[in-house]
Amino acid sequence: MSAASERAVEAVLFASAEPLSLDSLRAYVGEGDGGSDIRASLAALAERYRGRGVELVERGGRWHFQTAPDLAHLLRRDREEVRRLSRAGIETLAIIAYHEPVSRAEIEAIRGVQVAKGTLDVLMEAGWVRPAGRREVPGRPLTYATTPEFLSHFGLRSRRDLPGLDDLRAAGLLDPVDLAFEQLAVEKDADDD
Amino acid sequence: MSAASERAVEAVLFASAEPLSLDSLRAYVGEGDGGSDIRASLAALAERYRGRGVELVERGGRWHFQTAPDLAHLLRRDREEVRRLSRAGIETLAIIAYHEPVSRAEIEAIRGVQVAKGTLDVLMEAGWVRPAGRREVPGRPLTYATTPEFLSHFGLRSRRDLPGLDDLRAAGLLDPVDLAFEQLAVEKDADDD
Amino acid sequence: MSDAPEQLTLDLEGWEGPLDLLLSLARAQKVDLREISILALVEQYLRYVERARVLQLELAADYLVMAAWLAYLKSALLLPRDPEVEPDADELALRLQLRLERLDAMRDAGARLMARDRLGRDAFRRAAPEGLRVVRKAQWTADLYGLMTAYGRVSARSRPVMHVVHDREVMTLEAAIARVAALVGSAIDWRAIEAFLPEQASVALRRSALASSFLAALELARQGRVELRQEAPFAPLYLRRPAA
Repeated sequence: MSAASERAVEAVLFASAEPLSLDSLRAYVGEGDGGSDIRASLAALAERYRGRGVELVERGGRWHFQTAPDLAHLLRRDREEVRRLSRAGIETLAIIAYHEPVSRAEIEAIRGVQVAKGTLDVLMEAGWVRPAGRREVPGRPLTYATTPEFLSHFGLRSRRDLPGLDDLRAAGLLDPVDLAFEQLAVEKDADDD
Repeated sequence: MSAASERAVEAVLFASAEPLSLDSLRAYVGEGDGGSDIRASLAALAERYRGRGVELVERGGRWHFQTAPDLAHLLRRDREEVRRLSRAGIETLAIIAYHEPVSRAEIEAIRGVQVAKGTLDVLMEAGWVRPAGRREVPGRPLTYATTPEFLSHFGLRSRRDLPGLDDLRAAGLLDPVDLAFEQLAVEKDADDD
Repeated sequence: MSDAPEQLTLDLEGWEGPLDLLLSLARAQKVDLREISILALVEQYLRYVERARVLQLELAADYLVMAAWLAYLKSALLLPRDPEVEPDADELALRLQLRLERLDAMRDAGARLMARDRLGRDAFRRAAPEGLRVVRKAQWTADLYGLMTAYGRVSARSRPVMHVVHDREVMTLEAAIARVAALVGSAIDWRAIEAFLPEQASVALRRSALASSFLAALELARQGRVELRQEAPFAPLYLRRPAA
């Protein structure tokens, strides 16, 4: 890693209106002294900015600078408040994020109510959810998944950073009821023996 | 000057859409430990960012971050796209190659169609055509000629390598379409007999 | 309707369907959902719906469907287990509990997600980035053959049209009229128009002669100097001297 490469990556990320992937950064900065140069520069910059008023963060394989969250109180004034999601919107978003890709019917099975027409629209309009192909089962239902903007917005490096994901998975709470039920029946039989 | 004030000023300047005056900064960051706090923070930040990919600059009493001017070239990226010349483009190029130096009016007289401004621009952008001085006639029209890149792109050692009219005629490239068509019709009749 | 506090607690507007209501009731039991008493939950729900009915609140159909199903579940749970009935009541209760756990987990996950440091609320991107530009540069291409055909095309289009039809013989209309008039003068019987064409002629000349002779025949017929006969469109065309 060279100081020149670090400066270049810093300038390009500062100037960019969008978070940038390694590939995009390479297209602007050039290969430099080697392919790993940019990765090393990013690591050095993240270290340099740690604890400052501005931080370098990685979100879904893309990097950007943002202000330190603990300074939010200084910056919120006369700024448009982030749009408030309805409860249905929040739950639907959480279900998609923790189960993706997931079909509308699967979302409805978890929530116990129909997904209102506008709910998915709002999430897609916000840029947090996208159609993620059809499932190859009868009816070929469309599935949904989250986007890189979802990770950026909620400050997640990757989906693995979703709060409580590991616990939920370990507890089987991300499995469909049928599967969980069978699992429990097997355990019960084993206990009975 | 406190580290907290420096972080705050850094975040506020970063997140601001416009350069900020001392007063504006004070409105966001607060007075802190004293009026001189912000001024000291700005000085410390300017020092910290000196020589980096991003710089803190003052213009007319207002402060903002900008990417280092010497790295401006990184902020643009060229992407090459292979494109075929349009019919008008290649005809105009052919006329220039066979008749150079030739004015736009002469090209139009030979083509029988107006030459759009964009057509000559494309040929010059491609590097195949250059302005070749003005003709000393009324109106002093600009003339055009081909370039060495033209010769190398088309695999010619010199313009004398261009096939002459006799070569074109022998290759059947000079036959007007209607004559060639009549020829075909007569041959067909002969075949029928 | 006069009992205001009661009505408040029965405000069904706030629930998103029966499962949502059930989960709220379950949470009110203040135990881990895995420890919950389904029987108690069922009773709570039925009591709720019953009170709504007493107060003449309008209940959506799905609340009533759930109530009917829960009433069935309750009786099944209370009655001695019948091995013939599948699925048995414990199984149904367990499934209900699993559904509540899953909805609860997602509700909790959603709340934790919303509480994160969110971009545009807690953290901010640079408001006025210089922006990155992609400059599209065209790499133009063309080949020598294209150049040659283009020049051929232009030359053919613009060259003074020297349509010297040097190798082409034609029979003019005047010549055809003279020829047909002379030949028909000696013809008593119908003769096909082809008989009026020169015999020793090239293909091109015969085509020209046929066209001219046809026009000549029409002109002579108009003048009353020849009679024409044709059985059908495109049938052979016959000519003869007028009868008298």
